[in-house]
Amino acid sequence: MREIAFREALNEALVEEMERDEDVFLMGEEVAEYHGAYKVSKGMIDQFGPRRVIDTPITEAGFAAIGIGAALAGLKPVVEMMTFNFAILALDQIVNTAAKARYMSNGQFSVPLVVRGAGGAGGALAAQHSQSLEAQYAHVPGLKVMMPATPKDAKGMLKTAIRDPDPVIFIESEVLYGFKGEVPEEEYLVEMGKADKKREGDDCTVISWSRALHFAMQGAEKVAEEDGVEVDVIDLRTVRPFDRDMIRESVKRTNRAVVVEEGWPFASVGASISEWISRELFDWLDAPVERVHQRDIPMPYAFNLEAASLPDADGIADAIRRACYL
Amino acid sequence: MREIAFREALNEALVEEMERDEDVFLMGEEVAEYHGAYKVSKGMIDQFGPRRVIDTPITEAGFAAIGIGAALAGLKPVVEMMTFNFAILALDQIVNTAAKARYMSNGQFSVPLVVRGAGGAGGALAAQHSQSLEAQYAHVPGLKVMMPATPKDAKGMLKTAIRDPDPVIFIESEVLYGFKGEVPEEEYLVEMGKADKKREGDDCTVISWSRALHFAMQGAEKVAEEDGVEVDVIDLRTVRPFDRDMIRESVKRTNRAVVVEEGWPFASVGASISEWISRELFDWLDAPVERVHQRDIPMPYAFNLEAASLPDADGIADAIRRACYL
Amino acid sequence: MAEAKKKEVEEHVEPEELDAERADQVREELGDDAIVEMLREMVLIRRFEEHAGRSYQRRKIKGFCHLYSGQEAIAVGSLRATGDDDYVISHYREHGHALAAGMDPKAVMAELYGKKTGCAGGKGGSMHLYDVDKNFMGGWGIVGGQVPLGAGLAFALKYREQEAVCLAYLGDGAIHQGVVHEALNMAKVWGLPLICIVENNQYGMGTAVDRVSSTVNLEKKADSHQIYNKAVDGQDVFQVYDAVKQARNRAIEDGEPSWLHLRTYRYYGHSMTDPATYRGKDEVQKQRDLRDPIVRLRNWLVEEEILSQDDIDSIDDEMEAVVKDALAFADESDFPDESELTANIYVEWPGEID
Amino acid sequence: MAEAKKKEVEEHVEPEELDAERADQVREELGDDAIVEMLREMVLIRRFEEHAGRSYQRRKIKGFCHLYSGQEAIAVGSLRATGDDDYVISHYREHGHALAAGMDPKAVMAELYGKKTGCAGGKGGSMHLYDVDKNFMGGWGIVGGQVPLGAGLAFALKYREQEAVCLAYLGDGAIHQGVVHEALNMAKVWGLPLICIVENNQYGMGTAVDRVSSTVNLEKKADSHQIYNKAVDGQDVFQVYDAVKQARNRAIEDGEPSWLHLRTYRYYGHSMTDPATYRGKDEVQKQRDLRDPIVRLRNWLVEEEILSQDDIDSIDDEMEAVVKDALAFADESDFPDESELTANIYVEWPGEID
Ligand SMILES: Cc1ncc(C[n+]2csc(CCOP(=O)(O)OP(=O)(O)O)c2C)c(N)n1
Ligand SMILES: Cc1ncc(C[n+]2csc(CCOP(=O)(O)OP(=O)(O)O)c2C)c(N)n1
Ligand SMILES: [Mg+2]
Ligand SMILES: [Mg+2]
Repeated sequence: MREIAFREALNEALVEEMERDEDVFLMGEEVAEYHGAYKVSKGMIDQFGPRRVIDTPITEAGFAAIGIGAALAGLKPVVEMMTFNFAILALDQIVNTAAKARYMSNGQFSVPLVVRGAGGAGGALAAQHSQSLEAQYAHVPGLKVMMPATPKDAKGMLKTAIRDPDPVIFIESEVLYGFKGEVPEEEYLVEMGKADKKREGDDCTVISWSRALHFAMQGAEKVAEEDGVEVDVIDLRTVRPFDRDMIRESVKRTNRAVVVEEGWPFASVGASISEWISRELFDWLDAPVERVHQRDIPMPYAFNLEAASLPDADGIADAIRRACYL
Repeated sequence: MREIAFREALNEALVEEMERDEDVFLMGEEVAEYHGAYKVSKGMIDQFGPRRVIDTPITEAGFAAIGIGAALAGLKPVVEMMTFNFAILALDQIVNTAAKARYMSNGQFSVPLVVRGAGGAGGALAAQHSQSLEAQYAHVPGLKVMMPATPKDAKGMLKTAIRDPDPVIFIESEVLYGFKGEVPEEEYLVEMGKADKKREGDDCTVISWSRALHFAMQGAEKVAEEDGVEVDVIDLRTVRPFDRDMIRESVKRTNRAVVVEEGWPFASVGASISEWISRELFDWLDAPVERVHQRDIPMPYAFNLEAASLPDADGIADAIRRACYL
Repeated sequence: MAEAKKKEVEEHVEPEELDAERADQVREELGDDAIVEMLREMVLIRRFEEHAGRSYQRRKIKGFCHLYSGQEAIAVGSLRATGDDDYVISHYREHGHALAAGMDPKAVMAELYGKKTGCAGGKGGSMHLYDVDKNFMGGWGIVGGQVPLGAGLAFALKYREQEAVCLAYLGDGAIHQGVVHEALNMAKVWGLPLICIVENNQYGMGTAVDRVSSTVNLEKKADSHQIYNKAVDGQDVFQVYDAVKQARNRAIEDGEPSWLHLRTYRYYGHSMTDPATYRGKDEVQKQRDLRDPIVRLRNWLVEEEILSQDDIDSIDDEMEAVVKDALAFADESDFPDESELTANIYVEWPGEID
Repeated sequence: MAEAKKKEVEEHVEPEELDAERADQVREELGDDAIVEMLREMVLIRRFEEHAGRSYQRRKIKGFCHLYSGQEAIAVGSLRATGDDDYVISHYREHGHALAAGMDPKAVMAELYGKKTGCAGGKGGSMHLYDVDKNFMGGWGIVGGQVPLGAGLAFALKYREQEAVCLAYLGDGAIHQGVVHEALNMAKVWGLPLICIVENNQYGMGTAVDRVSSTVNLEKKADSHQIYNKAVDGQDVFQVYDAVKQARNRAIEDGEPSWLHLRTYRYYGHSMTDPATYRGKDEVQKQRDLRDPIVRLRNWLVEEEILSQDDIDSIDDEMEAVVKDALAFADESDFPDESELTANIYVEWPGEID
C-alpha cells in the first residue's frame, strides 16, 4: 500500500469531505494562503478558493464562535486551531455553546463542528506550547474527542468527525505530522469510539492514544525482548467515548493494565480510563493499574529536561514490569 | 460559638487580610458598589475605598490578566469571578501565565493570586450557569485548588489562600453562601492540603468536598440509620494537593471507599482521587472504589430534571452499600 | 462621574414625543395596521413580563429571570424590520425578543415554568429560549458570547448567498467583552450581514455604564473596527425600526455590518433577585414618566387618530388575556419526563452515557 | 487588496532620511553619547540575531525562534525613553527588547541554548526571557496575552503611586485579540500608565495585515477606547524615542495610556522554520535598502560628523565580539541538572509532585 505522511492523510480527508459536501469549509489562522502552519491544508485554497478556505485574524474565541454560529445555521465548519494551547481561548465557546446547544434547545439545534489542530509537546517549545489538553474537552458532556496515532486513522477518523452531527474535538500530535504510514487509496471511515488493537499479548494490557501510543509500542517491544512479556497494546483513538468493550475483553484476559498518556496526571483522561478499569474490572485485576504520563510540571525548554519530563519506552517498560510484578 | 453564614465568613477573611496587608486588594464584577453579586464583599468598598475594592467591566480574561500582572509586580490580588462558569473565559491566562510564571522564570517571579467565586449548581440556573469546573484547574501543575464546605473552613482557607505565594483557585458553592455555621472569633488558618474528618466509622471511607460533602454526610447518616453501617467521611477541602495521608489511613482501616463529587464524571477530580486510591491502596481494597457524581449531561433547567441530575443522599447511600457489598 | 461624561448623558435625555418625521415616514412605509400591531406586541411583552415577575414570586419560575420591561420598542421595532430568513440571537434578557420574533407566548411561558411544552422542552428556562422555526437562535447566558455566534450565523447567510441578516442583541455591559471586538473586526473584514443592537439600559447589573466604559457614547465602541454605527433613541419604536431597516439594507446591498447604540431603560432590577438599590426610585419614575416607549407610541396613535382610547384599552385587555392563557397553559403542562435527562445530548453515541 | 487600502499602504512608504527636526531635538535632549549608545545597541541586536539564526541551523537552539532583525529601532528607541522603575513586557519575538532593556547577552544566548546559565535557567528558551532585576517581565507566547498582563503591571504602579509606566509590545497580528481590547478599555477607565507599542512588521506569520484587519492604519485600533494613539515611523529611532517619551509623560502626568503604531519590517521569516514564500525577495530588499533603521541612523551620525566610518566599523567589530563571547558562554555552559525538573513549580507544596 502507498505510504503518505500524517499531514497528507489529514489533507486528503479535508479535501474529500469538502468535495463531497458543499457545506463543509475550513477556517483558521494561516490555513489558506500559507497552506497551514503545519501544511495540513496544503493546496486547498487553490482548489476551493477563499470562500471555503478562510484565513482568520488571531482571535481563537471569535472564529471558533463564528464556526459554532455557522454550524447552528447548518453548515459543517472545520475550525483549525493552530495548536490546542491557543484553543483554551475558545474553550468557553466550545464548552458553553457547542457542547450544549443540542441539549439546551431540546434537539432543535445541532453543532456539526470539528475543531482540530496540533496538540501535545512539539519539541523544545516550552511551557506555553507543549501541552496535552484533551482533558479540557473529554470532561465535557456533549463533546467527542478523537486523537489519531497513525496516518491511516488520521484520515478515516477526520472524515468520521466531519460527518458526525455533533461537535468533535480532533487533536493531532504536532510531532506526528511528518510520520508516514500506509493509507488506502479507496474511501474508508474509522468508527467513532472504536479502539484499535496494535499488538497482541496475554500478559498485560497497555492502553494509549495519539503520540504516546508510539512510546507504548516501544515499551511493549522492550519488555518482549528483555523480559519475554507479551502485552496487548490498545490504541484508543477516540478518548471520549472510549471503547469499553475492547478494554474489558483485554483486561479480563491479561488481568493487568497500564495506561499511558502524554499529558499531566491529575484529573486527566488517563486517570479516568484507569479509574474505570479499576472499578469496572475490579475482580479481574491482579495488580494495580499502572500509569505513565508527563511529569506533573509545565514543560521546560531545556532539551534534557523536556526529554526527562515526557513518557518514554523505558518508563513504560518499567510500568509494565510493575504491573506484572516483575 | 457564634454562628455566621458562609458569605460572612468569606467577608471576614477578605477584610482581615486586607487590613493586615496593604498589597491585598479585591477586584471583579460588582464587588464594590453592588457589594458583590452574592454579597461576599458587603461593606468593603466603604472600608477600603475604590483603590482596593474595584468594580471591573465584564471582561473576565482581561481583569484576570490584570490581576496576574499585578501579582507579577508583587501585589496580592483577589480576583472575584462572579461564577466559575465565566472564568472559562480567563482560563488561558490562569493556565498559561499564572500557573507557569514561577516555573518558566526559574523562580524569578511568583503569582500570589487568588481567583475566587461561586461554583457548582445554583438552583434552576440551567446548563451555562450550573457547572462544577474544578477539574479545569486541578489538572494544571502550578495551581492549587481549594473548595470549602463550611463557614469555618471558608474563612480559614481563604486567609491561607491569600497568604499563599502561588496562585490559588478558590471555589465557593453558590448554594452554600447562606449556610450558617460556627466560626471562631479569634484568628486561625486552615492548612493548605489538609483534609478534615467529618464523621468516624470503620466500614467505609466517603470522600467529598464543597457542597457534595453535605450530601455525603446525609448519605452517611442514612446508611448508619438504615443499615447500621458507620463510615468515615472526609472533607478534602483542598482538592489539589489532596490529603493523601488522611485517605491512606482511613482506607487502610475501612478497606472500602466512595468518592462523591458534584460535577461530571469523566477526567474529573473524583475520577483522579478514586484512581489514586485504587492504585495506591490496591492491596487494602475489598471492593471497587465507588463513585457518585452529577449525571454526565449539561444541567437541565426543569426542576425535576435538575434534582435527578445531581448527586443526593439516596444515591450516596446506595454507593456506600455497593462498596460494602450490601 | 466625570463632569464631561455627565454632560454627555444629560444631553441625551430625549423629549417625550416621538420623532415626528420618522413616524410619518414609517407610517407611509408600513401602514397603520402594522403600527397598531407593533403596539400590540409591545403591550404583550409588558403584560408578559408583569406576569412572569409574579410567577417568579410564586416560585413557579426559578433560577435567574431577567425582565425586559421598558425596552419593548427595541425588540418590536427591530424585529419589524426583518425578513423571514433573518436570524436573531440574543442574551439571557430575551423574553421580549422571543415574543417579538413571533414565538408562541404559551411555549415561552411554559419554558419559564420548566415544562415539557416549553420552547426548549423545559431544559432551557428563562435565559435559554429557542425556536428554530422562527430562526430564533437563543437565549444565551455568557455575556457577549452571542455576538460572535451571531457573526457565525451571518457568515452562514453570506456563505449561502442568502439575502438576509443576523440581528445580535447585547447589553451595555457586554460591549467590553473581547469576543465582541474580535467579531466586529471579522464582520468588517469579511463583510458579514451582522447587525449588533446594543441595548443600553444604562446598567450592567448594578454598574452604571459610565463607571466601566471609556465612553458613554456607545456607538463609538465600534470605531476601532470601522463599522457603521449610530446612536438611536431606543424608546422610539419608529427610530428603532428605521435604523434597523437601513442597517439591514446596508448589510444586504453593501455587505456592511452595523453597530447600533439604542438608549433605553429597564424598569425592574437586573434579575428578579436584585433590589436595585444602586439607583433611586425617582430615576426609574422619571424614565417611566418621560420616556416610556408604550406611552409614547400610544400618545402618537391617539394624536394621529389612528386609535381611540377605547381601542387602546381593548388591546390591553386582549394582551392580558393572551398572557393569562399562556400562564394557564404553563401551569397545566407537565414537567419533562425523567427519560428526557439523557435525551438530545448526542445524536450518535456509541458509548454509554455515564 | 482593496484599492483604498492599497493606497493607504503606499502613502506610508517613508523616505530614507531620518526626521531631521526630531533628530535635532533628541540630540539636544540626550546628547551625542546616548545616540551612539543607541547605535551600539541596535548593532548588538542585529549581530545577536544573525548568530542566533546560525546557532539555530546548527541545532544549538531549538523549538520556535523568532528573530527581531529589522525592528531594532523600536526596542532601542522605546527603551531609551524609560526609567528604572518602568516595566517591560513582550511577546515571543523579544530578543531585541531583552537586550535593549539591558539584559546580559550571555544570559540571553545561554537561555536560547537551554543552558542553566540562561536568564531563565534554561526553562524558558527563546520565547520566554525574563530578568526581574531589569523589570523585564517576559517573553510570553500566547499572542495578545501580554497586553492585559502589562495593564496589570501598570495597575501595580498606579496602586503603589510610583511614577513609572509599563511598556507592552505586541505585533500587528495581535491587535485583534479580545483581551487586548478588554485591557485598553480598562486602561482608559482606570487611567493606567500603559503604553502599547504595536510593532507593525506587516505580517502576522504569513498573513499580511490588510487581509485580517479592518484598517491598516493600526493606530485607529484604539479608537473604540478613546485612547491616545499615534502612527510613528518605527524605522526612525528618534521618532520612536520621542513618541514613547511623550507617551510616558502623558501616562505619568495625566494618567493617560497610549497606543503607538510603529511601522516596521522583519527581515527573516516569522520563525526559523518559515521560508516566507508569501512575500517577494524584492519586497524585503526594498525595505533593507530604503528603510533599514541601522543604516539610517549610521548615515545621520556620519552626516552630522558625530561618528566616522571607522568608528562605525569598530562598533560593528565590538558588537560582533560581544555576541561571540555570548555564544562561547552559552556553548560552554551546562544543561540544567535533572533535579531542576521539579524546582520552582510551587513554593510551598504540602503534597508530592507526581
Ligand atoms: C461572561 C459573563 N460574565 C458575567 C456574567 C454575569 N452577568 C449576567 S448579566 C450581567 C450584566 C450584563 O449587563 P448588560 O450587558 O448591560 O445587559 P442587561 O442585563 O442590562 O440587559 C452579568 C455581569 C455572565 N452571565 N457572563
Ligand atoms: C493565541 C495564539 N494564537 C496563535 C499563536 C501562533 N502564532 C505565534 S506568532 C503568530 C503571529 C503573530 O503576528 P504578530 O502579532 O504580527 O507578531 P510578529 O510575529 O509579526 O512579531 C501566531 C499566529 C499564538 N502563539 N498564540
Ligand atoms: Mg445593561
Ligand atoms: Mg507582525
